[in-house]
Amino acid sequence: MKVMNMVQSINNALDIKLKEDDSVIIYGEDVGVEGGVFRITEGLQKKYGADRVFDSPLAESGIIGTAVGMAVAGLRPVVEMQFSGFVYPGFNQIISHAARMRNRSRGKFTTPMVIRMPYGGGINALEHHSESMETLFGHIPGLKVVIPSTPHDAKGLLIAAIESNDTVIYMEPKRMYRAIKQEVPEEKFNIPLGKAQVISPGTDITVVAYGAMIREVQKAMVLAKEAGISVELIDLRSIYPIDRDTLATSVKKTGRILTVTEGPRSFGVASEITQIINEDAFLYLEAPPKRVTGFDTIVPLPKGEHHYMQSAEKIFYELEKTVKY
Amino acid sequence: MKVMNMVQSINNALDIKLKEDDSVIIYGEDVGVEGGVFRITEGLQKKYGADRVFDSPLAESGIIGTAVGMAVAGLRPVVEMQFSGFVYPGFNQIISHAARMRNRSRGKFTTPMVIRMPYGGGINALEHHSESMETLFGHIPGLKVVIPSTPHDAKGLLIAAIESNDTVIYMEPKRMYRAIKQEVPEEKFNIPLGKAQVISPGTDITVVAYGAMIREVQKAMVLAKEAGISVELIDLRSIYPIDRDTLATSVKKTGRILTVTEGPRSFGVASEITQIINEDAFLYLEAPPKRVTGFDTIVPLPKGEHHYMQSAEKIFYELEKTVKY
Amino acid sequence: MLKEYDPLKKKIFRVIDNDGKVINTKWFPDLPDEQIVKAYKDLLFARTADLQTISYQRQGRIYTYPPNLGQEAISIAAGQLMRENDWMVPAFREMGAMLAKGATLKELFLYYMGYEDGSAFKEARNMIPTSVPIASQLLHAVGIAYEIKYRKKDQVAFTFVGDGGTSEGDFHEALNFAGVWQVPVLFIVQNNQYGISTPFKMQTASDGIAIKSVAYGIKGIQVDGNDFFAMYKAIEEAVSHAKEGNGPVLIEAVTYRKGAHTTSDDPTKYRTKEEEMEWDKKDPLKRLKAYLKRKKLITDKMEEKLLADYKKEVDRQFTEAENYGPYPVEDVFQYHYEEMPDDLLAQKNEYERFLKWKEARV
Amino acid sequence: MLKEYDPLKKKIFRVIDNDGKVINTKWFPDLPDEQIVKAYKDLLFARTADLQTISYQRQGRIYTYPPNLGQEAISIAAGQLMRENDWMVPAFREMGAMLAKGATLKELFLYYMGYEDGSAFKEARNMIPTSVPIASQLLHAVGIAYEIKYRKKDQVAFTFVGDGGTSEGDFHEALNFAGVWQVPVLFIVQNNQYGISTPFKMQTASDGIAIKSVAYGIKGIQVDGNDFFAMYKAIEEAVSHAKEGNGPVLIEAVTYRKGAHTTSDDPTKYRTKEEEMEWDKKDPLKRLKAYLKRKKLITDKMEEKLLADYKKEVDRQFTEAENYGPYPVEDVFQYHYEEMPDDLLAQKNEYERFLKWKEARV
Ligand SMILES: Cc1ncc(C[n+]2csc(CCOP(=O)(O)OP(=O)(O)O)c2C)c(N)n1
Ligand SMILES: Cc1ncc(C[n+]2csc(CCOP(=O)(O)OP(=O)(O)O)c2C)c(N)n1
Ligand SMILES: [Mg+2]
Ligand SMILES: [Mg+2]
Repeated sequence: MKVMNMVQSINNALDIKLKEDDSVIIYGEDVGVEGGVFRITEGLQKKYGADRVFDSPLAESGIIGTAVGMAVAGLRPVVEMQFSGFVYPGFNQIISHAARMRNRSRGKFTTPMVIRMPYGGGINALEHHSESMETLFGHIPGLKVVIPSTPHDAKGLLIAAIESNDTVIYMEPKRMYRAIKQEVPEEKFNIPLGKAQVISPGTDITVVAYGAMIREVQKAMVLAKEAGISVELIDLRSIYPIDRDTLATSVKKTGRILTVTEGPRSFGVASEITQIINEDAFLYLEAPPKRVTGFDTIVPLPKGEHHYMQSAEKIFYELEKTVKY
Repeated sequence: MKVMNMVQSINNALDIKLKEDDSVIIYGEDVGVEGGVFRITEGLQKKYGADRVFDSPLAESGIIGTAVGMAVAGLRPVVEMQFSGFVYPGFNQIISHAARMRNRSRGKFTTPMVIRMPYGGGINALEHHSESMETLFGHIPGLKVVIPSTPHDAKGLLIAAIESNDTVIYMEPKRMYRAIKQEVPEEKFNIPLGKAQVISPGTDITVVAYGAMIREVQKAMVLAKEAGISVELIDLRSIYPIDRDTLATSVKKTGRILTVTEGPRSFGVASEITQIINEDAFLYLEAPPKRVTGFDTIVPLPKGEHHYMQSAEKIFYELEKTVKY
Repeated sequence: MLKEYDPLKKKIFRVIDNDGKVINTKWFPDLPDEQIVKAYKDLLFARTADLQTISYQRQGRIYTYPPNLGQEAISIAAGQLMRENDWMVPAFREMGAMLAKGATLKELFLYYMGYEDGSAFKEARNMIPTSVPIASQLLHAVGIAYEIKYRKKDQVAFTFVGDGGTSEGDFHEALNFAGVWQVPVLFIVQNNQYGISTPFKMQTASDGIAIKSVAYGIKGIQVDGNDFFAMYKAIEEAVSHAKEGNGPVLIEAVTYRKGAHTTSDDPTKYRTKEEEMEWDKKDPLKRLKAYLKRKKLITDKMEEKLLADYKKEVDRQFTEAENYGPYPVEDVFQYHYEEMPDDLLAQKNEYERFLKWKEARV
Repeated sequence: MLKEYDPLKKKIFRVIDNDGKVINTKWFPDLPDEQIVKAYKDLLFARTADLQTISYQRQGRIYTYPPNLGQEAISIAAGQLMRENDWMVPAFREMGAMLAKGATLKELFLYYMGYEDGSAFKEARNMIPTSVPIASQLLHAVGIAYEIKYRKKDQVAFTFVGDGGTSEGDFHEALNFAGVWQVPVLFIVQNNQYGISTPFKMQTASDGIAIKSVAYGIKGIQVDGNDFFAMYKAIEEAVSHAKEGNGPVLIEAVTYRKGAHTTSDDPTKYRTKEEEMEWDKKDPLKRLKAYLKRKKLITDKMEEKLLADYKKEVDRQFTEAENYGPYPVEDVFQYHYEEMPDDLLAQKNEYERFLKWKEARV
């Protein structure tokens, strides 16, 4: 075990995979010499050479499209989008190819690749640097979409993503990069993709979140506890496939559910969870499934961002209403 | 009044707007001389000249990005994506600019533009030609997303879209292009964006659909009638803004709701409607809101497409189960 | 040769004229007669298949099909030069090259009949399926070429695109990445003068496509795409160039789409009979045939016989494809992930329950 | 002049040397002395503002900021040539040009403090806000230029991008559309040798950027971007070219980003002191000052005085920005649509109810 923050644990996962598998190749904007704008890939070029860890030209479609080709040819590219808000020039390569090559070729060609991208708000950034658009990927058939919330999970999920023979969108809650430290095993370990985790059991209400929102919920749980409310917190971890069982099992116990996400409200992850709960646990529902999300607006620039973000208080406010419903 | 199919009514709407407003400009791949692969713009170049209706180079980002510029400068571009499956190279221009210019400039610059695109299955087409990915646009703050289901609505909604000072994604159910004919007023008329329409009133269950699915639901309603089930059919018409009131009012009456869409199931429009109903009419629900949708798969090629599509029988099957719940 | 035909010199590379006469002995490719005859046969086969496919489509037995008519020499030349090991990354108008790489007509038919099984190409080595989103495939070829270079393999990646496709951002990014990475990839642009109805001059103001290589610091060459020998020689040189580690080459094959864009298209709407007739003189099959006849390597009778055989063979494969059978429910679901996610499995099960219910109802 | 400096000739256009001596009298721009002095003053102001902004950032009074240091001559020259009516479509490193177009420092400060109000540019005519997604803005300029041509207006669209930005597909599509449409747009590439940490040779294998004009059949020119006179002359010629209906021009301004990419970046990680010192000799402010000193148009004392005034002015505007006040809830919602949709209004109301609850709790 070693104490790591999320930057370190992701770097560590990449290091392990680069070491044990020479088909792993890392590239993207500024990931080579500089080690990425968040220093996630720091030191890896020096260690593994510029043919395995390198800077690409500034072109997201180029990065993702060439990764599709590499993956088809047998490599395991792990590419970085500098921010998730800049993935869109590469969107066509994701939806039309990375997600489809396996089906199109009836399994003959696969695209074992990972597209890493920092996402989410709370770092006082410029426009396009604070988005949470995981829904867009969740809705695309053929992709897996993963979001860790802790240094520990970041490592285990990333290793699993790199070893997966499917295309994995791996979204990193950038606000968490250096926010917490945690004991993380130094050796290799996998966390299976597609499984949610019950972080803390409770009886009155289920709260589902992921990424940086976990910590906000945990803060809200302090207020809930004061108010005598027992919360069962689930870290979704995987946006697609989504772990219906864990969600339904929890709601069958608590009868209530609240989902907290950063992204725009309409057509968001919360709505999908509500649909699932309606399908799988309708008769157990004692209150309408509730969502605490961003607005249907663009994330405001830093001076207005606090309005948009989910705070402990805002979560508690809705949580209490749902429990009292 | 004149009998028109949807190709004609869209052409007619464009004709009217080209005639009365010289800031309306139409371009896209093959829309000029040829009049588009579906002949939507047929005859318009001849009538209005090649500086107002013309072929662009084959580049979707180029088409949408230049339209953003034209719109900022005061024109009203109406651009065509040849198929909705080919909009993705232009996705960045939509999400990063068309949807954001107004907010970024605090209202100083607007992008009054329409992006037309045929979408949906049922025409035995090649890969990428049968998609229904309206959710992706619905989730993007700053866009309006409109889908007509009849020749009449196609005209009224398109005129409203062109006259709107917002960016409108206008998705055309290509299977309906020549499927039905209808009396359509020859003169100009608008259908307000953002309003759903109750197509036929009923008492046992609300069914929500749009685009080509309306006709499938209507077929299912014949079966429902035989089974003694009274259906209230709502044409959503607008994916965003979504008409919560019409939906909730209906469910408060029927107590049951089923949404029929063509696109992939997870994170789809149906889930959003379920969330809305849970928020606005929870206590009226007598059965879980149900969805009849595509699978979480790529639309199969023609020989397998019937498995994926929503048929009258499949709709009735779920409808009956929901009513009997 | 790539130097002599530097695109800035604005000379098109051509070896035979419209009558099949050799006009450029210096660069006539070193080919045994049998291989030239083979090229002719393959071209004839591809054309026969093409024409018959159009007629199947007219009979409503397949869906939309994009004919190759008039452009076949490009695919045939590339096909002869691709080794088993080389990679082929097609657009969608390269039948001859796909067949050479191991695809079967039956598979192509299956594809145009609407089965994904028709793009699995079970026997073809290192060929990825048709890419429908224009120009996007070029980047895959560059990624593949990166693997070749990284693994120090003796391979080249061949990829194709149309003139329309050169307007897409992906064309730019692919050539630019390939130039920076110096990887062994050949970009073959079939400049057939149209992107559906859009004429070349509406695609770009540049003087042809080959000259665009300058923007990426890579080699380029403009070739008469209807001249089998020129195409062969140009690709051969480009392959050597790439294999020697000198990076990518952009080959512009100037040609003409004699048929419709696809079977749903009507070219009379956007081009003239005169133009079509002008290009008819440059037909690649005619020119290669004229060469071979002059050299007495083929006769009309031989051709008749071949044609009859080919028609039968095409029909045979078509019939096989037509009898392929229904599309299993399983196939809608099973190829999306290595393991089918629970929820997807549940969707499949639910659908199967519906099918049972439906059957029971009738 | 565009002919004489055809990029295929691989000659960079330069008018003064590093010591401010005129080395190219033929193409020395026809400028009254006062205008040259004005250019110097504006450059000095831009630099002063830039340096002070960096120090505000260090003090934690603004968020991330991308310095202009070393590249200012490009913006100053463009700024002098843009008429009120012309369009400016910036990237994000063109402070001088934005100020010339009517933006205020206060607004720029507001923007970097995190207010969208800082990108409304209330007094600036025909300038759209900074575009963060690299290269995407180039297409907007082409669309604007289409409107200019369509409406037969006497305007030109100016747009900017970095060397890194030329790798994006949108760069290609923009230049290609502009070439086909023959519209009056100037593409000014600030080739400052780096895209964040990525050196130019990792962006493209081409011989500079100007040469890429060949791929689009448009004019191009490579200019010493640290030479105010060369930039002025080149842009002046390009404007005439565009206004006369001859289509777009690609201007490569060769320069150097003397500072960090942004205030969060540390260039020592990826470049050498030697390289920095080499470029320091070519600093645009020094060179323009040397020219003016030689012509006795300025003195050190004048400069001192200016500097003192400018610092004060920058501080004044910064203080105004700092006192701008809180961000109203309204502003999160009100600019997305012409009319706020009901559901969005409901979200706003719900949020306001929460705020009331929160206040009541404390
Ligand atoms: C990204 C994308 N946009 C549009 C289309 C629709 N489309 C199919 S073929 C074609 C024209 C292609 O022209 P070209 O590249 O010259 O190839 P050709 O058909 O002439 O072989 C178009 C616009 C597509 N398949 N993909
Ligand atoms: C589409 C996109 N991808 C990535 C980024 C992140 N990013 C911001 S600036 C920059 C480098 C830009 O380099 P260049 O174009 O040379 O401009 P310079 O910063 O040197 O002025 C990058 C990669 C972005 N803003 N947009
Ligand atoms: Mg073509
Ligand atoms: Mg740069």
